[in-house]
Amino acid sequence: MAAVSPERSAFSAIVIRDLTLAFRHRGEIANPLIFFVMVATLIPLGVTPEARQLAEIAPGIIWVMALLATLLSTETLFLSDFRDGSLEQMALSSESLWVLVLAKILVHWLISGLPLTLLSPLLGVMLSLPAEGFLTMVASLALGTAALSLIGAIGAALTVAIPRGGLLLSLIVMPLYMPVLIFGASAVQQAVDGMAVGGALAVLGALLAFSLLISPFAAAGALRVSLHG
Amino acid sequence: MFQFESLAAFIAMGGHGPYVWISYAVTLLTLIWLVIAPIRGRRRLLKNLSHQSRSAVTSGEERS
Amino acid sequence: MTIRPLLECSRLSFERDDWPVFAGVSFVVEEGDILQITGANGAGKTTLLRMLSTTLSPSEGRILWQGRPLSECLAEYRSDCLYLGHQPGVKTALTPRENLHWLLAVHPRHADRIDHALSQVGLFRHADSPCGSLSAGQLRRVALARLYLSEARLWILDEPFTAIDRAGVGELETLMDNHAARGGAVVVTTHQPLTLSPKQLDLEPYGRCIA
Amino acid sequence: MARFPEWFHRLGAPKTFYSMTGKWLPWLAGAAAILLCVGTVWGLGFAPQDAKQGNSFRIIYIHVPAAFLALAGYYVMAVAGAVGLIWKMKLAHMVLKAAAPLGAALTFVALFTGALWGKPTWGTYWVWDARITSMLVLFFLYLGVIALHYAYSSTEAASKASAVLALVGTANIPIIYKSVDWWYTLHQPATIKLTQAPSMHPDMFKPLLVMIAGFYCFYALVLLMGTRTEILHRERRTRWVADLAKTGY
Repeated sequence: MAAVSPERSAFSAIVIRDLTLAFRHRGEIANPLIFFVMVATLIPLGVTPEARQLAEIAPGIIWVMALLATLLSTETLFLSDFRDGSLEQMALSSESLWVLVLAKILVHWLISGLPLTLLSPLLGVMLSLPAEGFLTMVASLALGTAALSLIGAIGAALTVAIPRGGLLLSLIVMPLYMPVLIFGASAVQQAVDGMAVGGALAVLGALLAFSLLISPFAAAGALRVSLHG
Repeated sequence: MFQFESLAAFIAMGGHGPYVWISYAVTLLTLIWLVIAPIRGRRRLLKNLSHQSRSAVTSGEERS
Repeated sequence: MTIRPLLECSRLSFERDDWPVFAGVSFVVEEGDILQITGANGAGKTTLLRMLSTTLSPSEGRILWQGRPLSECLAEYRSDCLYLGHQPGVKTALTPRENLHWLLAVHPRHADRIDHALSQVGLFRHADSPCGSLSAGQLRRVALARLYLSEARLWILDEPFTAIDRAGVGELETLMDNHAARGGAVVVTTHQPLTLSPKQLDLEPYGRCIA
Repeated sequence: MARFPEWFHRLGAPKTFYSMTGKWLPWLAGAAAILLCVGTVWGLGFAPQDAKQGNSFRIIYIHVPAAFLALAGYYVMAVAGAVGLIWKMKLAHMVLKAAAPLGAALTFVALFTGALWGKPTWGTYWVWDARITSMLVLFFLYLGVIALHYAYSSTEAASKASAVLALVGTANIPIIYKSVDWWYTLHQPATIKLTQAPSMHPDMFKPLLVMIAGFYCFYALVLLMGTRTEILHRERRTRWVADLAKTGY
């Protein structure tokens, strides 16, 4: 029996597995998006429907809503794998766990962060965001939601073994989200004010690189702790 | 040398008295609570342990 | 040169919240061995198996894989051992074939003959229906199908017979026997009497003794 | 394993740590009491008034040391977590468990005194000043570690998980502080930053140093006391703790 290891690497296998899983529960992909749009309609109801005032707060509001929507979908990142034992099988693979965790984070971004980014122009129109801001908003959200997914994975890994760990997850992850929010929202605000956005987007990219560097390892370590617990 | 003419002036602190004194009071209370908490915890633990060991001795199940 | 035993465990002990589950457990697993871990519920059988699978790290004691401590050859050890725990480790939304695909990719030392394995465990007809529609026994069989594919020498099976019918138990026993005959080793816990008289390790005497 | 001086391992054993540090406590308590009393009296009574802020600046003598210790305390927690994770030293996890509430309390003190100081200076209790906002985020980081520690049922997993979070938090603190500063200058470039030591008159500065030293001694004192209580809790089944209970020492 020749030990033929399948040509696909573990990384791509987990990506394909999670994508198939996501599309088997297609409804779940829509949840963060519906939340994103719905919660954005609260602002005109709660604050002001008046376009000029909305335009002033639109960059920040859209970014905060994107952050909350990503947070909403982060909780289930490892939950189903933890419950049915497949996380344990992944942890026992000879492939290092952080590679598999990175694969899961990538899929989580593809099914939550990316759709949010593509949907954000709709919110830009609804909250009367000035035209100059749209391109920068999409760019900042693309970079930002990836960083948010990475950081959120650490919180998800730490709270996966805790019953009703969702609230604790946001308590842990929110402070780590703040730098991304600060630079993301101000990039859009600067674009709206006609200033150069290169700086803020560059820092956002740096934050993404930094979280790409530490999150998979921290999350893998946290998962081993949760499995051990 | 002492910055205030009288004790009353010291208390009033040129109008900022309440803010200064409340801050110092809250800080003092917090520091005291921080010192008391471990002492109370330790005493409660040692009390439980002595209860357990006494009851263990009486019930004959000696725990090494 | 003397053949080093596959697995040497010396003075393993485990504490959960400073309460000792067991202490001072030492045993050796050689090639061709089938070791059955026995003991009442709570004696720490699953704990010991999860320790062997590297999910749990022992509070004290050492595990050697072919003479080398686990911490030095972790990846190699993990690729050479197959752990089946209480949970089947199978995604209910995927079909048995898809599940085995990703499990093969995650544990590369596998022969890529999924259909053969599925037919061996009698699931070939359900190969493309989602696992959610399968019974607990069938789910367990999807996990057991990996035993037909695995090239790993050490099998660690935690209660593999649960929810398996009489015929399945017989098949599994012969499978373990062949694996041991081919120079592999099996560490198993089960409450069912085994026909193939394995070596026994009773955890009772090691448990509940206060360090 | 990395080679360590022998005393590090000896100190690592909870029992020896307990007895060794027992001797230090009275000295630390004495030093902290003296320094804090001297510093307070000096700061409140004898330090000159600030030209602009009048007497409300005297709050600096508790705000700055508390803010100092709050930040330093987080790093102490992270180092303890790292030692606990890497060298699997149970004592280090106990230090982390004792350091978390202590750091959170000091951050609360810094926030409370900062808010009270803001009232006479800016007319409102809460100002989104860069330093105060970073302090608030630090407070959330502390609460995250404490909440995570109590969420786990098994203490071992709890200490490892909170150690991981403390380490991740530490890696993010400089980023958070810098981004909050950048955000602050973006929105309010002009106004002065609270607690920036505005070229303080030496007489104002000396009591501050005394207070900072006092707070450090106090921090060490409470950390040791907390750790020792935690040791008793974790080692409650051992003989030496049982004897301790009997003698009631």
